[in-house]
Amino acid sequence: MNRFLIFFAAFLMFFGLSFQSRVAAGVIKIGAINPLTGKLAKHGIEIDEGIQIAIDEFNEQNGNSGMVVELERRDDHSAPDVAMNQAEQLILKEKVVALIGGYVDSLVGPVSVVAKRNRVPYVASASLQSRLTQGKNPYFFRVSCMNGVTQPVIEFLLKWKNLRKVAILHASTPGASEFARTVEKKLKVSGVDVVVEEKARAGQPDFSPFLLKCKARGAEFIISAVFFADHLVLVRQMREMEIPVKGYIGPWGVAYESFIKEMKNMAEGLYGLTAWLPGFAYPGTEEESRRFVELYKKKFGRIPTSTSMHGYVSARVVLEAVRKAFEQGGVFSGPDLANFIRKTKLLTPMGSVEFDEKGDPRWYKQMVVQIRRGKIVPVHHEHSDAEN
Amino acid sequence: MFLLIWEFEIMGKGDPVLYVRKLSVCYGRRPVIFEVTFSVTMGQIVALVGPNGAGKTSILKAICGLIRPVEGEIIFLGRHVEKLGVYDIVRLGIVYVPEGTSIFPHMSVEENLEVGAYLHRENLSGRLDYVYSVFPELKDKRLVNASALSGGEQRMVTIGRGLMANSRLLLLDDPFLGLSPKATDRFCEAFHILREDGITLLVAGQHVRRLLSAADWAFLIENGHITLTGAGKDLLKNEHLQQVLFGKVSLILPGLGFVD
Amino acid sequence: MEQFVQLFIQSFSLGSFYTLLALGFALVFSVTHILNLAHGELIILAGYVAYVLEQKLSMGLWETLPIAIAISVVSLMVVVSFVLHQRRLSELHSLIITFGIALILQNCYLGTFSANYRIIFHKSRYFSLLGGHVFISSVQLYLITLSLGAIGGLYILFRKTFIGKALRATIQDRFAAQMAGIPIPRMQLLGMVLGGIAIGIAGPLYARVSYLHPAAGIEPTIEAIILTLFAGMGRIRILLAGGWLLGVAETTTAYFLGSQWREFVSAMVLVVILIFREARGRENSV
Amino acid sequence: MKQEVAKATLGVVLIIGLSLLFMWKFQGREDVISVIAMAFLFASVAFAWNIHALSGVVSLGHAAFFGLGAYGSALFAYYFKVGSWIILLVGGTIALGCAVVWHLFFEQLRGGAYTLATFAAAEIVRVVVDNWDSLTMGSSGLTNIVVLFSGTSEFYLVTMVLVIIAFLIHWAALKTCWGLQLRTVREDELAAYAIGVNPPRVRMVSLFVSAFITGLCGAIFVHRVTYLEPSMVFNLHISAMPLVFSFLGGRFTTMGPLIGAFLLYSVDQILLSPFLPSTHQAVYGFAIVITVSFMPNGICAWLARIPQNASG
Repeated sequence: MNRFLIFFAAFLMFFGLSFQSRVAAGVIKIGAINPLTGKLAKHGIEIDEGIQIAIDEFNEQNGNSGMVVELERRDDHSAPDVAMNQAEQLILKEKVVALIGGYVDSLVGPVSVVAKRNRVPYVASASLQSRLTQGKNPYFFRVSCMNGVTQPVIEFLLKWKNLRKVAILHASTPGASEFARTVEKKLKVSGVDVVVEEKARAGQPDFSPFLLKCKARGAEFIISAVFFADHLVLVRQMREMEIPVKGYIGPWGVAYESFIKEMKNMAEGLYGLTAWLPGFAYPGTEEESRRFVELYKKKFGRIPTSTSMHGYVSARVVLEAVRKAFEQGGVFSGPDLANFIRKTKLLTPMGSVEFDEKGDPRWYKQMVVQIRRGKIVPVHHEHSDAEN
Repeated sequence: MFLLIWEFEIMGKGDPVLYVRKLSVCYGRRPVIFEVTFSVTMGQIVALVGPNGAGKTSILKAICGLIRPVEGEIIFLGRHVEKLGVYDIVRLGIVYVPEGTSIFPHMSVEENLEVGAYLHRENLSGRLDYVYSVFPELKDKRLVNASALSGGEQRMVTIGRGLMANSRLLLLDDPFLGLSPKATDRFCEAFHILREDGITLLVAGQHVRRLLSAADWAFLIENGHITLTGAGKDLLKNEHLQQVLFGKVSLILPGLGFVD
Repeated sequence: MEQFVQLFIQSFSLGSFYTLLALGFALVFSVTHILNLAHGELIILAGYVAYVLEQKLSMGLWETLPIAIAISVVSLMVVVSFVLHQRRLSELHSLIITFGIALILQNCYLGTFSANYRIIFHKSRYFSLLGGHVFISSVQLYLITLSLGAIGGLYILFRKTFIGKALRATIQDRFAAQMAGIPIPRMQLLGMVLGGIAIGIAGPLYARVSYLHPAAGIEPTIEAIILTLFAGMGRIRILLAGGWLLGVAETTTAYFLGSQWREFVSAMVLVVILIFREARGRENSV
Repeated sequence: MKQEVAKATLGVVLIIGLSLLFMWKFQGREDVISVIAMAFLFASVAFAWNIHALSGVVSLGHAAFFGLGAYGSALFAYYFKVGSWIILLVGGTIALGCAVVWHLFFEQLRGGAYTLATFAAAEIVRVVVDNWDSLTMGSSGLTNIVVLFSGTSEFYLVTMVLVIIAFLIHWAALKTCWGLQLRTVREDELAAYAIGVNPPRVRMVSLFVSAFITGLCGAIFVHRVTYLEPSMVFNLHISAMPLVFSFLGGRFTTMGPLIGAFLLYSVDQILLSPFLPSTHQAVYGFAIVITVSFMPNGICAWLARIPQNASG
């Protein structure tokens, strides 16, 4: 029994001691929650790094005005309960004024509930599902949305000459399912046959039955709304089995330097979607884009991806609101910050950012790119004429 | 002085192949064998009889290294073996054949036997022939899966496997368990053949009459002590033994006086 | 028609892939009774080793295999001996402790190899069959021949050599094997070496068929557990049959019903076979 | 027996006392309260899992119960527009229904075969839920699920009551007559028959109780998280977690699963994550390895100094 009592006392002391939060005066804290370990770690880390760059940049620019922003980073293990716990901890213990980050809807959704409960604004970096913003949550914003992904894909496909039959494969996640459903509906309306429509669990080792079916039913185009890793397997098998399709488009996971690096010439000719590229920024933001790439390269030793840019932009939105709050007296209450965010008008390398009443971005739109000779080249986008 | 006489008394005639002195064994903290001393003479069949739970199996397991004794010496052909592991003891020539069946079910009879020769692989076919000569039944079934054999045959395989290991002392734990009288006769016969070939057998078991009539020398074990020693047939006539094992003679129950 | 032949080839190469993934796990489990949850992580390690060799020294599959095998054998031995030296050891204990080891390993990979997905890029050669309508790639051929070779090699070892028979005896009844003078630690060592070789073969192929990622180990581990428990202790040939069965079941389901029903049918097949086997086992034992 | 009842009462008093102490100490720190509440929830799952495991079989499919509980109550609330606590019971009942099917099919299985079958069964349930779009919304998931608990403190108190109930049933599964029956079944089924215990029935009852509690936990979980998709609840992590918690806490001690869940979950969430955002998983792994190495019977058994070779 002695052992038990000692343990018990130590336990209570441990808990008692460890809860002194340390907020230095004049420091504004912002919390970021991303999957830093586990299956989604690649993209989580990319977002996290983009956010870090935004914070560094902000502190450098505003250092002399006495405004210092500190970033608190947390891992959500890709588990919703953990994401909630960490969000709550950031708000209540670390006293952060806003939350950013998040990859995949199942992790963003729960965090947005916590944000609402504690009246702290949350700007999600990568979240698509439409239903997520319909719960009338005035504290939830996101810099991406479903429309910005489906529209360019549909426009691109409809411009394609004589496209009759397409095949759709999507991951069994909410975002990918909604994407597939929307695209399918629109294509059918426009007279394009969807000959194969399938869903696959992420992390499957074999896609050959799907590919054989595409071949048998004469699909001309494959729309594959799966994740980065699944593209690696799927594309490789498609090339090996010489499936006769005219094109392959992956809304996420294809337009990445690392994808080309791994797939080498197998990636040739694939289409992807991206909101931003290191050498291809929204008109008027070339300077900012260049600076971002440089800072990123200096800090992390590699070229940033579009996902990092999402992180960067979401952080920029919050930082802009923080700046406004600072200028107006330095009170960082949640409702005020949320108001500032709602009125955001920001030009970023990803395009201009404004939010509608639901918290969705008004102008978010990705562009279709193609991999040509190992380079990612835009093929269909709104502002291409301005660029060339 | 007394001890010396006693020790002399419990030893059989001839050269001892195994000498156990003051052996004590515990399970956890519970002692089960108390300072047992005995010896086994070369080329004999020695029986270890006693009621259930008297400690027969514990003694056998201690000799073959499966249980480490708390105290005492075990000397096999002049070598102390009480601190050796099972593997080394098998290598020296002591093989324990456990109670029930202990075969490799998904291997053929011949493979079962071969595996027994793991430590002495020379002259494999010669020794296989020897086992088949002792147990000719096995020869016909040498390619059959061991799990398809009858209980008696499985036990033959187990003993045969012990013979393959070049054993000089076989420790058999209840070899007649569950066998028909006919099969038991068959095993007794085999034991005598083995004895003729110079293999010593230490047999523990419940089938007291059969064992004692087959054995050259025997011990009675009660509650972890050796209480009787003598030639097998003499022991069979002993009144104390009959009282303990068959309950023929009147019992003394504490508090009740004499009861028939 | 060609479609189905092609489907068949795909099923068998997938099944062979599963078997290769499971082989190391099954060997270790049979001989040492350790459920090694860090199995997938060791396969990933072998994959990363092959990846680094391929990137830095541009080595091919056959050149990387010996090195991957050597590293797998050593790392498997470290893990398994650590578990074997626990004060108390049951299958559940080993399950939990290797789960902890797997977490540690995943984090090490995250630090060493970053969270990027990696594959070994291979220029496959193709072999056309049936008048050019059916293809088989070199990787598929490697998968099928290596799994057949590994199973065949193990079969010969188990049936024809003395040490293999001793190993089989150890798997079937450890106590009886001890009585027959077989040194159990040495047999466990042998089991680890064989398991390590299997993992070393599976790793570089895994990097060619699937992809490497610090957290990717869970998939091969699950596949290995399924096949091993399905086949039972030490039944190496059933492992191959089970792998093929799963491969065929998954591929045909995905073709005829759609990829979303893939796990459903393989899980169904497993459950049905388990129940039937149990029922038959009861009948036999009565 | 009287002594055991006294111990159980002490345990309940201890849980309530400590919970209230925490609530008082961490007033305004809802994050801590909510982590502890989650730990209570997962401790209840661990208790439930162990109640079943005490009958001698290891299940790796409790995610099926957890997920069905979550889906059952969320969908019931959605279709019938019910927002009262009854829906929690609906979740538990649906999990119980799944357990009935399990019992019918897996009754004969033991050991590795049972573990594998339960794992596969959970996979079957996942795929069905994932593909039954018209009923469950499939992989699109459910959003904006009814919030049953008005605040964190309410959630905390609900999980506290839940964990006390689970604790008491778990205690009964170890110490009462039912516990003895379970023990005979797990150690020797034939012997159990011989002394008049009916192993299939004992095993069935333990499975049903376990499934119901797990389903209840899933329902409570989903009404806290308010978001649901198949891979969130039907995953190996949910199935394996109770195993790890009860094992590390001590499988044959009345408090074991609770202590395991409490230490592993809350310490990881409250203490490790803030300081080591990207390496806390490795520390977690080390903690598991070290605990199993030095306390092979679990923390609780080590604390109570139960000798290390007593497994029963």
